[in-house]
Amino acid sequence: MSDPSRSRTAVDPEQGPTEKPVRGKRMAAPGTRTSEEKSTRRPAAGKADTTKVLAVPKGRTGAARVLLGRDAIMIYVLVVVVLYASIAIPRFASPVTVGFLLLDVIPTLLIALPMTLVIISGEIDLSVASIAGLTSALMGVLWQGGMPIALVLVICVLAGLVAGAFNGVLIAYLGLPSLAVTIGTLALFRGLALVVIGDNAVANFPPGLTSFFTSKIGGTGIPTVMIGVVVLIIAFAVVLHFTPFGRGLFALGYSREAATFVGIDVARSKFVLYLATGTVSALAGIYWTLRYSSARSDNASGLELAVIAAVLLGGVSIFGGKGSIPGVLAGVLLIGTINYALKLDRVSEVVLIIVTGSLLILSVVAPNIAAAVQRARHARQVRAAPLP
Amino acid sequence: MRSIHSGSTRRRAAFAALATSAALVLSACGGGAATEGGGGTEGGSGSDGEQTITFIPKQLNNPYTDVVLGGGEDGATEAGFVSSEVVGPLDASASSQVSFINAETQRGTNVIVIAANDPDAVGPALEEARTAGAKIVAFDSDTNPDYRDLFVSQVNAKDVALIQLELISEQIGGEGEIAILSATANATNQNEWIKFMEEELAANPDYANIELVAKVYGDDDDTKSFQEAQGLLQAYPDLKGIISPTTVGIAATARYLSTSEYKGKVALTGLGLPNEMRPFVKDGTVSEFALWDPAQLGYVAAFAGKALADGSITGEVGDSFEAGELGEREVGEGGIVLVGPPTVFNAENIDDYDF
Amino acid sequence: MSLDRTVGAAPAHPTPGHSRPSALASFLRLRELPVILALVILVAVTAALNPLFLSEQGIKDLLLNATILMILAVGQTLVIITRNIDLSVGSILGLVAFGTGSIFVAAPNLPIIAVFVLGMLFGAVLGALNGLLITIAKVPALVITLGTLYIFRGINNAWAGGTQYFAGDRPEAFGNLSVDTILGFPVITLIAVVVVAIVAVYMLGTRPGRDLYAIGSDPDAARLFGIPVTRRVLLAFVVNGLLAGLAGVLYASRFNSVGATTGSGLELDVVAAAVVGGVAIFGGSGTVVGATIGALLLTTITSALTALRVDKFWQQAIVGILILAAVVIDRIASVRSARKLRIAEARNV
Amino acid sequence: MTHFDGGSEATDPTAPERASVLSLRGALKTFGPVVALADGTIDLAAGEIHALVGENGAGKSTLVKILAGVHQPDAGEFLVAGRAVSFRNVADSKAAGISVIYQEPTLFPDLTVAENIFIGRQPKGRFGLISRLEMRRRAKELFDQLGVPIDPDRVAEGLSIADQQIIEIAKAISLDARVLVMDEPTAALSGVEVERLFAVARRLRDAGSGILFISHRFDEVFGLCDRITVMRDGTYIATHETDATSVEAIVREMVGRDIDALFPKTETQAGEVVLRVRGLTRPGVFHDIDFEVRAGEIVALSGLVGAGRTEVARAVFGIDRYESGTVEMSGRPLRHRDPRAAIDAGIGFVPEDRRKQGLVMDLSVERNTALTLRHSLARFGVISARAERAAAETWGRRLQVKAGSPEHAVSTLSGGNQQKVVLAKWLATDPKLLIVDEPTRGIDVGTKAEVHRLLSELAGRGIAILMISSELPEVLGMADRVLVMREGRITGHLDRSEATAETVMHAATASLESSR
Repeated sequence: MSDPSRSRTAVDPEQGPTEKPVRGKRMAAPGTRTSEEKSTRRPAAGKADTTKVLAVPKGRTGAARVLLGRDAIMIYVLVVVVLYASIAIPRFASPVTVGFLLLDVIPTLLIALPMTLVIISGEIDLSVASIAGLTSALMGVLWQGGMPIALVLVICVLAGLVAGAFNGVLIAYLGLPSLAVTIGTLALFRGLALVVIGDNAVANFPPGLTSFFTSKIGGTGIPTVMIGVVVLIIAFAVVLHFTPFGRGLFALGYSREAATFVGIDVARSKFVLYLATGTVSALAGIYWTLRYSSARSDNASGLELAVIAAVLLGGVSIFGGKGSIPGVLAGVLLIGTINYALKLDRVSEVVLIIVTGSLLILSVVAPNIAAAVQRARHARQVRAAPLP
Repeated sequence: MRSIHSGSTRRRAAFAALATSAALVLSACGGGAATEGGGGTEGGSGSDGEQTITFIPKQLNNPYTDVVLGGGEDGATEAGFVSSEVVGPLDASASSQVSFINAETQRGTNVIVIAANDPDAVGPALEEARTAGAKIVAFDSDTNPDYRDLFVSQVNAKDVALIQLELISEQIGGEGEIAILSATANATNQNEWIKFMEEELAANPDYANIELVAKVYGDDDDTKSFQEAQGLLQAYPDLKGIISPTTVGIAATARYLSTSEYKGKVALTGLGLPNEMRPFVKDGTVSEFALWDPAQLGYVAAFAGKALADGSITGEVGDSFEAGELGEREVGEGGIVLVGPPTVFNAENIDDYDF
Repeated sequence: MSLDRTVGAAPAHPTPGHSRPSALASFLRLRELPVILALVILVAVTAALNPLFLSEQGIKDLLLNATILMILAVGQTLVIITRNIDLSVGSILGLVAFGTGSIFVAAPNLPIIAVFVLGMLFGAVLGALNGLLITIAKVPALVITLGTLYIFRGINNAWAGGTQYFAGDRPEAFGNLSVDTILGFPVITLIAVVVVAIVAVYMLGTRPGRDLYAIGSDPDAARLFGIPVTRRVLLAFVVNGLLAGLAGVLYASRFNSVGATTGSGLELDVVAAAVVGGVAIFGGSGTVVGATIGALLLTTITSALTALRVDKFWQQAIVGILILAAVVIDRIASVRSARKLRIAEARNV
Repeated sequence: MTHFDGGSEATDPTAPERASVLSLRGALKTFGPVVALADGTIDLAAGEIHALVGENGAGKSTLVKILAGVHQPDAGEFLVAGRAVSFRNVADSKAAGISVIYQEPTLFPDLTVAENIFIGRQPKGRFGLISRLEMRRRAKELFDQLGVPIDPDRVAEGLSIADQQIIEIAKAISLDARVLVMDEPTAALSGVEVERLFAVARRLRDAGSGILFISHRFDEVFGLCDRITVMRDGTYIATHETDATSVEAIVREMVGRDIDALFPKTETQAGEVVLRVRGLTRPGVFHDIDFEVRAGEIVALSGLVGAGRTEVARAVFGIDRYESGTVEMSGRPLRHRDPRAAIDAGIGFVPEDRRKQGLVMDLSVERNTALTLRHSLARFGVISARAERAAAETWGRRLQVKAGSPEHAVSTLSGGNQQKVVLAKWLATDPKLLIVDEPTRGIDVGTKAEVHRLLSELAGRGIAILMISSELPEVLGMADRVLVMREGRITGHLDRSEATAETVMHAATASLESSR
């Protein structure tokens, strides 16, 4: 989905908003990325008077940046929703909620982490849920075949790695469009899951292990496995936001060509990302299998769209280049919270579907509307002010 | 919200828009809760007379399920539950019922009646619900026996299997190839019936000339069942009959047969809803099929739940309880409560039934 | 630089004028060639092993199975060619199918043709909703239609609840559309073929049709060029909705029940059919005929595997491999033509 | 390669009163608070080639877009063939007979050449459907008329820029355009291609079209155009008959001041060999490339566009592959296809396309600057935002980058400042060798001089510089040595003393002329 020729011509103050045609095919996700959209970026303020030589350290760093940035919107929305649910829905504000809610969102949460990186780099992976399903199927068959559980787990993670590598080779090294490839592997991996386990379900996993996956840390209600999940979250956040590799991903998402020129190995970066989605999807598959103590070929099916919805809701741009782990975390938890709150309130799942869809649309439409309002206001000001 | 909205930057405006909408959406949902959810608030105590029951079917929006739940609602009211609810997923996947069980556990529901999509996947969640004091009644499709107090079964599994075999044998004249088109491959009840059918085919000399050539699964999905039926007929040109022990499967197969050259040539029987099967019986595609009264299933399950919650039974073999107008029921081997014998429907009697 | 499709990428001098390609050569260059070959081979092999596969009933079933996916793939192709995507088609189909059932129950005597018109209009309205959100709010189609996928499905669930309408609720003549044949072709398949033909001619032989290709090829240039991009993209979505509506009505004709979950999960099959049929996922090239054949191939595989008694568990995996093969073949073709070009230009310098 | 004979060179600049085909007066265009065009004025006569010159940001592009119907002026008078017009969109402009050819033509890569010419007005045949045969025939006719062998049936994808421009011109001819606007058409063309383009332009002029020609290259402006209009800061300055003015006068009007030293190259002593390239070959692209660059030396890689200059540089830097040969930095062989290794070995690369290759336009100034430093800034693999900012500011200050804030996206900067950011990010790596590809393309005269001064200063500090440039004066003014490439081979190796316009051009084109 990234393309060397894709650089977004934005506003050049000396030339006005350039609508110079960008040549060639931008392999952005299907969608109309129009010149209007580009010009939603605010025109730079008048040139000679406000620009200055970079000198005074100005601007925000660290926490302030996170809390004031665009990504923060979702965090605030999440806080509002949690507060509202705690007040309006009886029993919502309890550790029990935390436990059940987290158990429900862990698979989405896990896969959303590498998915965030993939989408920021300008690609997409639709095969994640199928990889989880394949892992689950494999786990069932191997365990039933009498293999020690530790070995089963290792093989399953390796299987995820291999599945990811398969995607990675096709996309990163053969340069095929990720949307098409992963639609293919979505079917392929799910198909392989069926081939592996067929119609069977395997349930008799070691009780110690399955109960560990639903156990809670003391009275907090927080599932024990969250410890591992948190470690992963921190790892992905650090990688994305504070490492050279992460920096490279943002650059890659904006402009593949420019990324190449600063020594970013585009193919290898993407390959690594697909390894990560494969591996983490395998972890999600293992979690799914053990939490529900049921290994089946259809486990986690359809999860890919839920993950992508949550990631986009978390402020990641489908075109790549924009997004953050805290935002995505908020996006995942937001959907999870609404989901659980509605269930607790016995509101039909129908409502949940509609809410999810509406939020998704709103999360992309709202900034554009806000920008349009902004532009209109600007235009009024300009017209009102006497021209130089 | 106001103060945020008064901010002038674009990003704040965007945030406000999102936050407002999210709040609106939620208040809409909350509104719904305020009207009907009141019962839930006080229903958690579980003390005498204040008991609540919740049905969790395999999936919502399924006609068969609706009939079952209709009986359940009636039973719950008659049995004296203060509130009876139906919650459930829109898709019949193994894991989708779990968070509903969790939410009900947290609400303190006294009796959870469940038709399990997967006998094991719901296990840990049901365990937790029991720990929290809920009684678990499985109906329609059993869970692993460890996780429930009772299973209210349609009928004796073996009876269901045998009656379907009898019907098909009669329709194909006692010999030839037959196939089974089932629901999902993991469906507990269907698999049990199929097992009994296979055993009976092997053991009963009356069926010596009948050969079961294939088992396929339509996943209780109309389209998929339709295509599976089609594939069966193509792959097995000598096929004489199909047994479909699931309401979706038999209807879809009947639809395919009635629209193809196989109509009248290939026999079809199984378990179906009279309302769904009526046109196919009338046009001759299907001559006879069977089913129990699904409403009774829900009805008995509600009374069983009540008896459990009251502590009048524990689910032991030999326990018995009063099931309203259906009279006394006894808990049998394996904690199973039987509802009643299946009815055979044909052109003569089908108009007498409306479900 | 593997994805570099920039027009100006080649540091080239004018290429020598090629002589007019022969009919054979242009046939061999067809993007649809691989999928046609695959279909022919598949049918031939299957028929050789199981003659019943090409019996009258067998062919009828093959065509009937493909009909609905074919119509959806045609609509999807229009949208994909403009560099968009519509993931909500399955939900649109479901809503219209249930709507069709409801119409027949509410007004049993309504002429069938009126039901078709209503269903297609309903679909067109839903498609227009997608199109308007995308073109006016200027938001990526993937996100919007993922959203409406959920919303439309939610509405379907809320509307239908546990209600399902069965074949018996509809007039026999309506159901017979997917039973009766003309010259061995089922009526609804003929409807699909007519649709494909009309859309194919439109895409190939009219200016608005060509505009769609131009838009997908380079949306910014198209706008700069004065092509009414917004209107054309909206048109593509409306037509896609209309066709999904038609598919919904036909679904109600062919299958037994319509309800809350009708058509769920179809969207990826539809996109897969288009991709297998040689439609470039990022717009600008591909034909509706290709997508139609792609749809036919995908549904035929399912039937063929069953007819061959191949373990049905392999079906999905094989579909996946097909999609990947289509993408790889497309890539190889474009790499080869690029290499030929480079060599030609190197000689020419 | 078809070669036009130059068309009629003998235009009569003193020809009396030509009929005005297009006249724009006092056009105003604002974008939010930015005034892009304060007084857009141009008067184009039938049968003339009229140059529009001005520094970047002078408002030329905005003016062109008003003519094209892309932008609507907020105020001003706009006449076409004497009638007042107001274009709502591009289609209106086209209908009025105005064709615009952009620097990078706007063809649709997936459509055929013929369809690209006729899109939106394809000839119709039976049943009101498009007739492909007719379309192909007409396209062929146009190309025959222009004397270029382009296959109308091939898809536009992969065509050279020159061919794309020819197709745009064919389109303009088929539209019977009265006005042809060419926005920096030669920026990406080689000498031969430029000549061919000019020949076509002259022919159209002689046929009575009015041609507006926008260029930064004075030799072209003076060689081709009949009149010159100068703009500065969004405002019309003056229009001159070409014969009655001079380069110096025009430059003065453009800049509003005199520029003393355009190419302030100071003599330096060449040091150790930094870069050594031996036998570098990629069949069909470049062959047996041998050269070296020493510390403190500026080596220009000259030649026509398409001669393989950029390709060689990209191969050296590891962006593109090569089949055989070696690249050594400071005596150590450099890994093939590994830009990271090249950067680690001390190479910096300022690419030709600032927007697509040099910068990540939506990323902030500081992130862009620190992008090359991302590995060295990391401690235990983690980057500190503070260190990143510090580095960005150090270099931003040193290069006098003018930006609102280091957090602003580079897309908000002017072209010249953007180029400075590109330079800053490479200088921040403390390179031993800096490859600069068309370092002053598309930036204004003032910044251009600044860049030249900077390059010279860097060389003075001992950095080896490999410069690719299509501007002969830049090559001759800046380089210590000139390597000339032709058809993928080095055909000339000239010292500063030997390098003249003639020797360089000869090496660049000799065989092209003789082989025909």
